[in-house]
Amino acid sequence: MIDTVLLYFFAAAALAGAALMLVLRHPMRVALALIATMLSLAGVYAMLGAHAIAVFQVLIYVGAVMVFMVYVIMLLDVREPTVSHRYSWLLLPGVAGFLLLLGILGRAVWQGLRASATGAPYGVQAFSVDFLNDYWLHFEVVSVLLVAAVVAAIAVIEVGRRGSRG
Amino acid sequence: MSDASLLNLVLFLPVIGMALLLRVPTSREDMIRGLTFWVMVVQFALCVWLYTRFDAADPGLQFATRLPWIADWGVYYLIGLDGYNVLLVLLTAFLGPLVVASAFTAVTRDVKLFYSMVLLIQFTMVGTFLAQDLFLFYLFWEAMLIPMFLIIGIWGGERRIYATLKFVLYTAFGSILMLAALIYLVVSLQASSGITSFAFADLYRAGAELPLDVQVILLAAFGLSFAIKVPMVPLHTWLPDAHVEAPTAGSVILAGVLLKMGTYGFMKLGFPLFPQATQLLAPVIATLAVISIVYGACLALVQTDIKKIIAYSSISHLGYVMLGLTTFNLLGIQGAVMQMVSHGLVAGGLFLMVGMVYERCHTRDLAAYGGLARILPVYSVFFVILTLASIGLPTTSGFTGEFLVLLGAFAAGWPQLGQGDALPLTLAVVAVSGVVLGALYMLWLAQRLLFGATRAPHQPFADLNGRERAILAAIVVAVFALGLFPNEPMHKTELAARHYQRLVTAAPAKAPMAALSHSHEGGNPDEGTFPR
Amino acid sequence: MGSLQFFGWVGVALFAIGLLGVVVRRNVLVMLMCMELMLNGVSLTLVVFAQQAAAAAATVLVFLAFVVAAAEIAIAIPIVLLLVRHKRSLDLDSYADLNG
Amino acid sequence: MNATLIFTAMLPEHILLAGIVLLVLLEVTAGKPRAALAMGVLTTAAACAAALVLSLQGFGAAPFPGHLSVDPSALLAKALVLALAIPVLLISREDFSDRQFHILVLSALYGICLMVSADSFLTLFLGIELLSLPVYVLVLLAFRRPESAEAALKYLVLGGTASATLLMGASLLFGWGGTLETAAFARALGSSDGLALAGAALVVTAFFLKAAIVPFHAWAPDAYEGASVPVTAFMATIVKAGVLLAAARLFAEAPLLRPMADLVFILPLASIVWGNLAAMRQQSFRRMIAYSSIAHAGYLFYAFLGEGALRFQAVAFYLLAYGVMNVLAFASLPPDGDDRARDRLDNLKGLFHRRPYAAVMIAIAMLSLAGLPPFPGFIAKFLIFKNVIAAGFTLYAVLGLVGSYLGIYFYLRVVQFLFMSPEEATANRGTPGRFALGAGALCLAAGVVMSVVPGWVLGWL
Amino acid sequence: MNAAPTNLLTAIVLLPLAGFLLNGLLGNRLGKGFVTMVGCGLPIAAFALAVKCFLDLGPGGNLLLIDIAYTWFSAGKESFEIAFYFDRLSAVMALIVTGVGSLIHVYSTGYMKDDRSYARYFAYLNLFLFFMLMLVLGRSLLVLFVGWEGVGLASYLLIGFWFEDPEKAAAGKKAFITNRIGDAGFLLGMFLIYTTVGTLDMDRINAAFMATPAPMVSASLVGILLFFGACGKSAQIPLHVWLPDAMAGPTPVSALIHAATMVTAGVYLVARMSGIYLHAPEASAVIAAVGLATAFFAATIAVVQTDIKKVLAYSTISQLGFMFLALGVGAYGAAVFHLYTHAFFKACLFLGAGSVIHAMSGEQDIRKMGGLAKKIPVTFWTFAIATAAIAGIPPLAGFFSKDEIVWFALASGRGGSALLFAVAAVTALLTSFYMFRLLWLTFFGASRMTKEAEHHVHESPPSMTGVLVVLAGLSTVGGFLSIPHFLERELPLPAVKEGFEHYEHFVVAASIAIALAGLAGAAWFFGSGAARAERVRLAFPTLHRVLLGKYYVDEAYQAWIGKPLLWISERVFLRFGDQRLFDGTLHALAALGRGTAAVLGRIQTGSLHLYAFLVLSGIATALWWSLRHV
Repeated sequence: MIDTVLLYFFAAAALAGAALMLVLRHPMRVALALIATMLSLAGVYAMLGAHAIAVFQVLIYVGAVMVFMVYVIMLLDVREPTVSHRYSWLLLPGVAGFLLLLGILGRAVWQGLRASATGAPYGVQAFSVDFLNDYWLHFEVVSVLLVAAVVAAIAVIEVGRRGSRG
Repeated sequence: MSDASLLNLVLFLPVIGMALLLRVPTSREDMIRGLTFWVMVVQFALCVWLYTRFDAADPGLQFATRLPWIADWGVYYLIGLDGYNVLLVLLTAFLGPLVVASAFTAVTRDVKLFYSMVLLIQFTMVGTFLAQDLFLFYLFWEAMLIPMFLIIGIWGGERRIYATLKFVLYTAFGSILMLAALIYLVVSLQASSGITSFAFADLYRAGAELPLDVQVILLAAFGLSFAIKVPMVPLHTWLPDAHVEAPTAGSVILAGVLLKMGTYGFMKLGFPLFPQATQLLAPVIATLAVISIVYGACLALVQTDIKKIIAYSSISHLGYVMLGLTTFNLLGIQGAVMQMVSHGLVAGGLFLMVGMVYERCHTRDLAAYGGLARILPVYSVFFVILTLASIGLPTTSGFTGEFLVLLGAFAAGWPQLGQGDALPLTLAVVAVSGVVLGALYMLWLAQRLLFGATRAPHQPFADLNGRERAILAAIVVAVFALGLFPNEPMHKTELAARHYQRLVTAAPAKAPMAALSHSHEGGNPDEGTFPR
Repeated sequence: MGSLQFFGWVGVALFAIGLLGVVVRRNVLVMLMCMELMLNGVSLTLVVFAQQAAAAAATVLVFLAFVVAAAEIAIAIPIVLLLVRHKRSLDLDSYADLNG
Repeated sequence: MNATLIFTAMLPEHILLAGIVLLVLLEVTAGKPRAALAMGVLTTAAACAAALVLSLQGFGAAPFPGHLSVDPSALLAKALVLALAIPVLLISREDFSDRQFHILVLSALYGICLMVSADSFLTLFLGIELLSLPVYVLVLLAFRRPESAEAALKYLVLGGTASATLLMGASLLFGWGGTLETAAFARALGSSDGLALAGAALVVTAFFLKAAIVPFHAWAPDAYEGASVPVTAFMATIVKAGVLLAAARLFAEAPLLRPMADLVFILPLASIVWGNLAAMRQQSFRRMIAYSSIAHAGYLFYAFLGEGALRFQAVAFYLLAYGVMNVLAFASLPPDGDDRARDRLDNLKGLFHRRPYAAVMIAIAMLSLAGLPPFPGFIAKFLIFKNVIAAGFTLYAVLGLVGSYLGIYFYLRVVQFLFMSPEEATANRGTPGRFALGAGALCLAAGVVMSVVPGWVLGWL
Repeated sequence: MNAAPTNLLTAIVLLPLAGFLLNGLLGNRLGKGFVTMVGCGLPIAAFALAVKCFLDLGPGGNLLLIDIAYTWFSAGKESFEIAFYFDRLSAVMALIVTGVGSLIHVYSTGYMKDDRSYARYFAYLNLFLFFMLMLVLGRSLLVLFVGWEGVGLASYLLIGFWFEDPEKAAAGKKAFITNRIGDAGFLLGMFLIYTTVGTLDMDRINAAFMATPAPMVSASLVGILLFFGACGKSAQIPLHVWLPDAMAGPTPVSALIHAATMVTAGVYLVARMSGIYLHAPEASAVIAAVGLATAFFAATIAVVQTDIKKVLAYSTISQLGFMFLALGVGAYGAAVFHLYTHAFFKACLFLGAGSVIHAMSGEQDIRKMGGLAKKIPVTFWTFAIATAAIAGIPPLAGFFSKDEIVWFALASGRGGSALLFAVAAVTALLTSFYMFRLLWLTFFGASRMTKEAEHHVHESPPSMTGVLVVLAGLSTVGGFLSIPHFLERELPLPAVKEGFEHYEHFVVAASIAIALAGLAGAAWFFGSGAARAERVRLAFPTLHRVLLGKYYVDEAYQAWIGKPLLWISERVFLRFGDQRLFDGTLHALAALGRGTAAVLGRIQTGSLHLYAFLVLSGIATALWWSLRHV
């Protein structure tokens, strides 16, 4: 009972955080809202029994990505016109498109999902076993991808150091 | 060397010539000119040889080569001579050297590129005529645009860019629809008979079996592309611009051969592929043809640019060809063929002459000229002769064509008057009036150019030199030969004409036409099984 | 446990909101975060479906999505830094030199 | 699981991986970049050769059942892409001497190899990302102009959106079919279930985004213009090829029914028209190529209207013709210190009088892209529309052809600049490097082969 | 009919052609002597051959000669042969053409002596003979048509011989165009015949129309179409306008082409096709009416003309009208008879006029002449004889032929009538009147010349006067050879309406009286310095103006045909059709494309927001489209 309540609470919180991301002015606040969303999503995962995902959510997203993000935001505290007017002129059409998308996609998903949840919870241990047994190809590839990403990031930074050749 | 391989040689000589040109340094312009010229001469010689070997009694494809090219589409490299193309190939090869020679002094910029393009277009034109496989035909048909685009666009007059883009875009539009149509045709052939083939012979059968409405659409698609090339009113407006802006060589190629592609396309593909549709639309096409005759003539009447006059006269003259093709009787068809060749010679020659005087005076404005007969006697003699040929005076090739076409049209129209359909006869009668209009504008041109008080910019200048005389003499001889002794060449095309006639009138659609044409065919319906 | 439909819907909503954010928010950093949000939405949907079908694949995909998201950010941030250095602005609308 | 099987099955990938690792090691240890180009080219060539040999042996295996399997056509696709990559690498010599470029290119190629033999969305997703992430950076790597960064960002954002969309589609398909195998997509095409259709639509949309189909095309012109010549060539040919070949594998032989068929007809048609029209008034060569590539993406997706069994051949042949000619054009583009100047179309004015051969090459490329006979572009287009009509979509084909007609003008405009316009005083006098010439020669040779003996080439595919 | 094959006819035709080629290609190099030799020698040779063929005919010899040169075109059972045909009619024509032609060639050697284009002149003249012989010897309408158009060409070239003068060149063009209009009708007639009869050989056609069942076509329709062609060639209303202008050419040309031979081609055509017209009463009626009308109106115009050659030109038109009248009433023989006599005296008149002009060093206005009789006696006498001949003073040639025509106009069983007779008589009177007026004003009375002109007056060289004498002689005795009787077999004269037989002597008397009346009138009006004529002119100014203005036919054509044609071509076809409608549409489409391109370019603002929005809406739309039926 209580966890159901929690579950819905987390979900609501996630939605709220997401909504806030759209309205808050300052990037830092937006970042905090995103972090909130992510944490609550982690909660949802945990409640749904996908503990592994919950863990990764917290570690990778909040622990790595968002920290990085916040750091950058603090790094560039440029006085921003974007803080004063945060929206592009496409606000209304964007919202219209958003509603349409949400309507159609939500409807599809709503109808696609059977009413009640089934299936056993899928724990960290099970995940790691499967992952290293059946999915080591992807594991390897991910490593290649990370290497490429690192090289890429370095390349960009070097470019930045070098400056424009043109 | 077998004749078949000779035919391939004829086709590929220009390409070989281009390869050789690449080896010649750009600075050696005379060498480039000479090389190109001799390549063309050799090609012509080979064509003459093949022409003499061409057996008028053999209805089939002669000197044919058939090699698998895109095997799983059923596309073959299939070329050969038949009655449809033998004269046109000869004409193309004949004009080749003349075009090259005419440009010796006229073209001084980018000589190498120019002659490569001339060779290239020669290749594509001969290819278009020789191709017996629809895919191959379309390939050559389209490829022709590129060299022409460059020839007009690089060596043309002031508004050359506009003209050349107009030409290419106009023509390309037609070809696009033709492409769709030909794919559909091939696909439907595959669907109906299971064989995948682009060979004309197979497609003739496929086309005839299509339901009428489909045939009409496909004929419209093919016809549009051909009618633009011909050109038939109202799809003609590219022609005057292209002609006026093009360099002399370009105009000659354009008038001499390119326009024939359209009529040839109608005769070889458009009409025989879709007989019922042709029967249905024949009145429309014939009407358009006659409109072209009169319209072109009237417009030629009010032009002040020499080239434009001749350009519009081309529209008028090719109207006769289309009229002849839609008569569906032997006279008309043969006349149409003759008119094609004749117009190629006459219009080509006239454009050459305009070029010659343009080289001397650098203007094409008729108002600037007068009385050239006094300072350029030889030139004037040639000009008058070609003028008369263009008018269709007896003993010239122009007469042969026009006479046969008009006679054919009349012969086709008269019986239908009996059935209460006055249109064909009316068309024939109106077409005859084109004879008068033709005389009107051509003599007007001749008078203002040659007669009256002598007046021309940059005079005095020299009369025609030996090269120019030789070029024109060649054309004039051909003109009179076809005017006085048309029988021999016409025999070579006769079986093709019958074949065309049989294909188109085989359909039960219009009784009178069919009946008449058979009565004129001499009642041997199934001779000539073409082309294998 | 509650109905999965709702959570699936939430996932979709997050995805849509993220996309909307990309459309409307002018601050480039905010926009990047909105992209993250999209991915989060997707992961949620995936997890929900995974719960329904109880298969490892989806979970693995979620994991991969995380990694990729991290990698993307790792590349995106330096690019943004580069831009800011040249533009002195975080305003997306000022990055419109390429157009036509 | 059999290691040798994996080794042989993924030999091209392994070769690429080896190359990447080697380059990374060198990057870490050695100081001066030397022979980076050689290594890159060699690796690619070796991988290409491996793929080709395997495919000719008719090798087929599923080292990771349900995730990755190879068959001759997949190997052929890899070979094709890798082969196209070689001339692109050769062009890059003038602009890139560093190793990073080659590392990124190789990993992108690795990604493509994964994409074209992926059986599950996991592999596919990883492949796409592995392809995309490096390219985002490649766009600004040369950084000859500040806009490069902007271009990269735009590409990245929309690319990220694309992968998110792909994931969403995958998850919906997973929700529908309970599996992440790509076969689910082919099944979903035929189904009438909402979830399935939504998932399929999202996946298709993601591919449209990657392939720059209207209205998801907007990133392409900016990215192409912002990038450097070799990278633009890379994006226009390799990336597009990878995406399309992956799509071909994804669609497999599934029959295309409505409403999906409409999706695969309307949007490509839109991009044919849009691309061809928008290209008409461009002043930047790369931007023009971008629009042309948008149009070509349209033709390529038309191929999916054709009968399933014929799709791969059509797509592959078209990509070959299109890629070869694109690279030919870029290779013949006269180099210039100033990237902007090099990119200006006006710089091509009167090129024929400066360097006739380059001009002729570019002209050939343009005319082929325009689809005029006798160049390979025509045969490729012919094949596609032939299949479409054969499949019964005659009207669609006609519309597509008319759309392609709109394109002729701007290609001819380039030819006009090359041959008919007076030279510009500011025109660059740079001489193309040997490697670029080599690349051009390769492409020209390929083009000649494809137009002289198309039947033979088609026989391979 | 037993036809004998021969090759002479081809030779006859080809001789002048050879002359043309030799003179045209080599003339300028080889000099006058050569030109004269070739230019005159070959026609004379042709004449000789013609005589030879003529002798082969006749009671002793064959009935006709046929010479099949070669097959021009054949397809299936269609076949057109180039063949020549020589019966008595062709014989008469051939002899006239070659004979008179040769004479005029000789005359020309003197007349054109000083012209710088001597060779070109003779080349053209020979070319004309070549085509003319094709015309009269051709067996099929096709060959005839070749000659028909060819002589048109020759006359075009010769009228415009002095092409520096735009007037002359324009006159040549006018002649050609007008002929072309007639030829269009001719062509249609030919087509109709071929379509219905299946051959173009004229003997076969005649036979076909004689035979029963007749061809499935109205003979009158065919007849009128052919006659329209004849109108063009023989300058009958409404196509007569070109002939007066054609006087721009050298005078011998006017004599040969525009008097003796070419213009009579129409008459020959109708006579040759008599097989059709015998069954085409309507057509015959039309011919008679047109011919008579032409004769009358031309005569009226001739009365007031002051240019010596113009007078002769209109008299030619008028005389041709007489011939057509004869044809119209079925008196083909009479027509040919008049053609034959007319060839002599009209050639003589023209050449005489040429001699006068020669003497007057180019002056052609008879008001500036007078009193030439003593200065150039030979010219005067020959001219006088010819005048008398055309006026119909017995026993000169003109009398017999014209009398025949007038008689049949009254009495022919094929549409002769009192009305025709009356008008013909009046016309004859006018003829005699204006001819003698011409004679008077030119040769009698006081000289109205300027002094130095008078000083230059001199008799022409013997090469010219000799020819004049010969022709005058022919005009005198020519009438005694009764052509109608000679042609009886080919062209039987029509039966006389019963009850009219005994009017014959009355008609003879009438025509003599008319001729003398004309003479008297001319003498009375112009004998005393033309004062009386002047008074008459002032009495009827309008009439005089109309006559001087030739009834303003040219102006009418210009206003009602020429101008509208140009207007339509310029305004409707060129400005509206080509420029606005067709090109306009194209340019509009092009502009549309460019406009769209601009719009698309403007959409690509570079704003990532917009791009993302496009993606968003794209995704949404795609989803909506694919899910709308679920």
